[in-house]
Amino acid sequence: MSLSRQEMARIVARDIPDGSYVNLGIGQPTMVADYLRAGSGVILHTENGMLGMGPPATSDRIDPDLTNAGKQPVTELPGASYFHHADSFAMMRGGHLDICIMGAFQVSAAGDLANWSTGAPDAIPAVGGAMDLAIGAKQVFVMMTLFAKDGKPKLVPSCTYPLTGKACVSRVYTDVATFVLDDGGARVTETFGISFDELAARLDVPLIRR
Amino acid sequence: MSLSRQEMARIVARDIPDGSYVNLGIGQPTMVADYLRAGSGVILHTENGMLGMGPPATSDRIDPDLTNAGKQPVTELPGASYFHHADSFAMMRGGHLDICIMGAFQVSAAGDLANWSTGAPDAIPAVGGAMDLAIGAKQVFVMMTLFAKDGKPKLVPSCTYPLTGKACVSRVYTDVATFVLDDGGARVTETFGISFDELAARLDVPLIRR
Amino acid sequence: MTATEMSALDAVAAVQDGDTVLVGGFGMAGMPVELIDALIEHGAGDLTIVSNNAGNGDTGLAALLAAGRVRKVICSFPRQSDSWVFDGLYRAGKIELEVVPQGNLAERLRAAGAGIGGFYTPTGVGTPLAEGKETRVIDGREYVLESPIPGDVALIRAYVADRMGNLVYRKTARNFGPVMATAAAVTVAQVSRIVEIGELDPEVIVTPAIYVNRLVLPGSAVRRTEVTS
Amino acid sequence: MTATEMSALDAVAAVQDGDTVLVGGFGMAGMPVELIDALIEHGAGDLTIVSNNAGNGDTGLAALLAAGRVRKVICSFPRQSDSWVFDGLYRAGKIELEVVPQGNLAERLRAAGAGIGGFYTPTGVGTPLAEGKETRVIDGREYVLESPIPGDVALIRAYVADRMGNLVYRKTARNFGPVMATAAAVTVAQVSRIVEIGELDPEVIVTPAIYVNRLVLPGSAVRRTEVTS
Repeated sequence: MSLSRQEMARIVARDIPDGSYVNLGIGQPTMVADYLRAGSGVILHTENGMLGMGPPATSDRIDPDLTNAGKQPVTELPGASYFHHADSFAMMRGGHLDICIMGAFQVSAAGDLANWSTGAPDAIPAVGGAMDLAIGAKQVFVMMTLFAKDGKPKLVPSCTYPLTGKACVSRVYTDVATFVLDDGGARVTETFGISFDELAARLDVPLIRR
Repeated sequence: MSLSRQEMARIVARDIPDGSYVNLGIGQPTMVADYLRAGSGVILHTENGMLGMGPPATSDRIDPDLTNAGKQPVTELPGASYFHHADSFAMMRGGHLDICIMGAFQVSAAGDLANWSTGAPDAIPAVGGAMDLAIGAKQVFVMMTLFAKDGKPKLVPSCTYPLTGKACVSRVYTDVATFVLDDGGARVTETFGISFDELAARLDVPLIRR
Repeated sequence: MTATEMSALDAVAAVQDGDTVLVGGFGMAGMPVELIDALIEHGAGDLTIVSNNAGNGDTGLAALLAAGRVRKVICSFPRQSDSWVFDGLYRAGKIELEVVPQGNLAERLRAAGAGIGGFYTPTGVGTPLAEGKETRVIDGREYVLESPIPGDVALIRAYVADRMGNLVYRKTARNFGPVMATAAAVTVAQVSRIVEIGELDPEVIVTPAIYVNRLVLPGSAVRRTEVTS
Repeated sequence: MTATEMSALDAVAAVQDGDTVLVGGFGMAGMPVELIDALIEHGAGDLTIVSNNAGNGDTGLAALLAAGRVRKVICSFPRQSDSWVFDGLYRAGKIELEVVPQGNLAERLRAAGAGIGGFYTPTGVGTPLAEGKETRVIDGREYVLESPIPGDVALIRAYVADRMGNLVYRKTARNFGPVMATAAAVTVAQVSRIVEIGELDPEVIVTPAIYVNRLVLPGSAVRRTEVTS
């Protein structure tokens, strides 16, 4: 069986070492927080100026001055700190975050990331912090379904969508398999409801058996 | 009569507009603070990370964590703020200080400043914040005796000592005259114990009568 | 000079036709809503707006855009579910857009405030947003040259000011405020409270008074406007 | 990872022969005296020291220099009335010196911590310290290209830390600490007090814990050294 979004989030959370400094991208990556083990010591960064972000805020704990990068109300954990946008992105771009987790339209076997634009001619470009996250963290984990709705693979020999960052993705977590990208190869570390050979047949990317 | 160091400091203080943000260089310029009118609202910056610096600290008010750029103990005025070195020099280099006051070995008629090195072959180079101050403030005032001990003028057609900054000095306060430098000319605004013609005869710089 | 307390309308009178205006905020956190409303009332046009987003719904920045006052937007993320005002103007060719990665936006604003003429950033290398820009390999890594973004006026929101103009912020509403304050010739800060000089701890001040020219307390601004109208 | 409390000697064991060590402080304010003493005891050599000055008198940095452990000093102001140790080594050709204007020093450290590959600075243009460096005219003003200064280890002094490693400083002892903490692979902070997580107000933290690896309380360090020796 392929994984649900929740199961993918759980698997990503499992692979985050205790005590890591992590940035969770907008959307699906946000769910990873739900599966971090209590006491893991993982500290969340949000690029709008905070380390030590806590769970989403509800009802009377909602504070309009305390949001995550998706502009959703969040909370503050003990040991948190606030800083301005230039300091926050300096932290990211200076390579201080251990892991950043993002969604993607496409990832290439070389680790190129495309997740901000489908290149549609009438699209209004909007990038936010994606390009900074892509090149800033020590490791970039991508979470995505492996195949688009039309069945086309999203792990590709070379991205056809406009890039977010070059050679920046280290792992790809999908609903049917997990890949570690290194030295241009995609190593399959786990499969879910699909065999390695089936996977190899459906992807144009050379795969390495773990 | 030529001016004493105290009188020079008094004249410089007189020319600082109320409410200015000012950096006083190490040494003689420090004395300017003694002549700022109470209620002038002049706010002193020290490049080691403070706005709102107060008078020198004495006896039991000495705090080793609170010094000026000359590493002398100082005090803190109400409304002061502290910041780190990069922020402090960003403030200076970004053109936010109104006036910086420095000593000099030589100033050229074009406003070039030489105040960090005499170029002696065996000298150990040391610049501190002088080059940042020279180019950072909106206006740079120089305080110096007009003639060196050997009688040579220090306001010169072109500096022979290594430069601190190019075309950065706007006014030169000396013991015998005050000069405003603009468009390559040195305009004499005041003389002390010397006539304009005597001054013109002793300097190689074309002077403008105010 | 010590910052001056003013009504919102008086404060934004610093903005002239053709100016570049830096507008703080990330979503509603740190957004100087009353200053933007005053800017609409003020009437200056042909503006370049530098902000993280390009307006939401029909109020604030979106209303400024809808009023036809904005020639160009420099931002990281114009396209949102409720950015219909911007979307319409953009598709109609009535507004220019420069999309800047958020970290480059923050760093370019800092550079403007810090006297940096340009800097080499790793962000955007190999992407469409670096096309036509100078690149350079430094120690084996590729970088793009980016330039400062100075503003004529910054409109920001802080939490507490003292009468000198020192500012502290609140939680993630801090965001772009401190860098924008350094990057503009005139900075107007909308604050929730103004205290006497000496009441803010010098160790905790985030924006020193040197960067702040005008203070606006929204409540009092409304009262003053009513009195004078 | 949460910062770890250690003895000074254990903490500076992060320094290896040939390392670049960033040493905080401006005069004695912010100087991590106990960490420097421990570094001398530790014995690592062939070091490059980045600090504002090059040692005073016969203790601290001067003692490290006198012990022959330093190959090169990068600083803004080596020459002081009591810098005889440095002066002697320099005149004897036994130590390299790179003099950097103080603002460029701070900005180059910041650049290293912020992932900036290089930047154009107005400081030093037309002076001997810009000789041989690339210059560029931007908007009519001349700038010099300067590069980041990354460190292997930073030794800084702060005032209070929490057990996570968040730091606050005291008055002008803040100086180079915050930028050096961002610029080194390993940052060791000597502090006067360590409090529990949550005891520091998140709004006033100057150096977030992500930049701090090791905490040293000088008093306890001495006790521990006595116990183990």
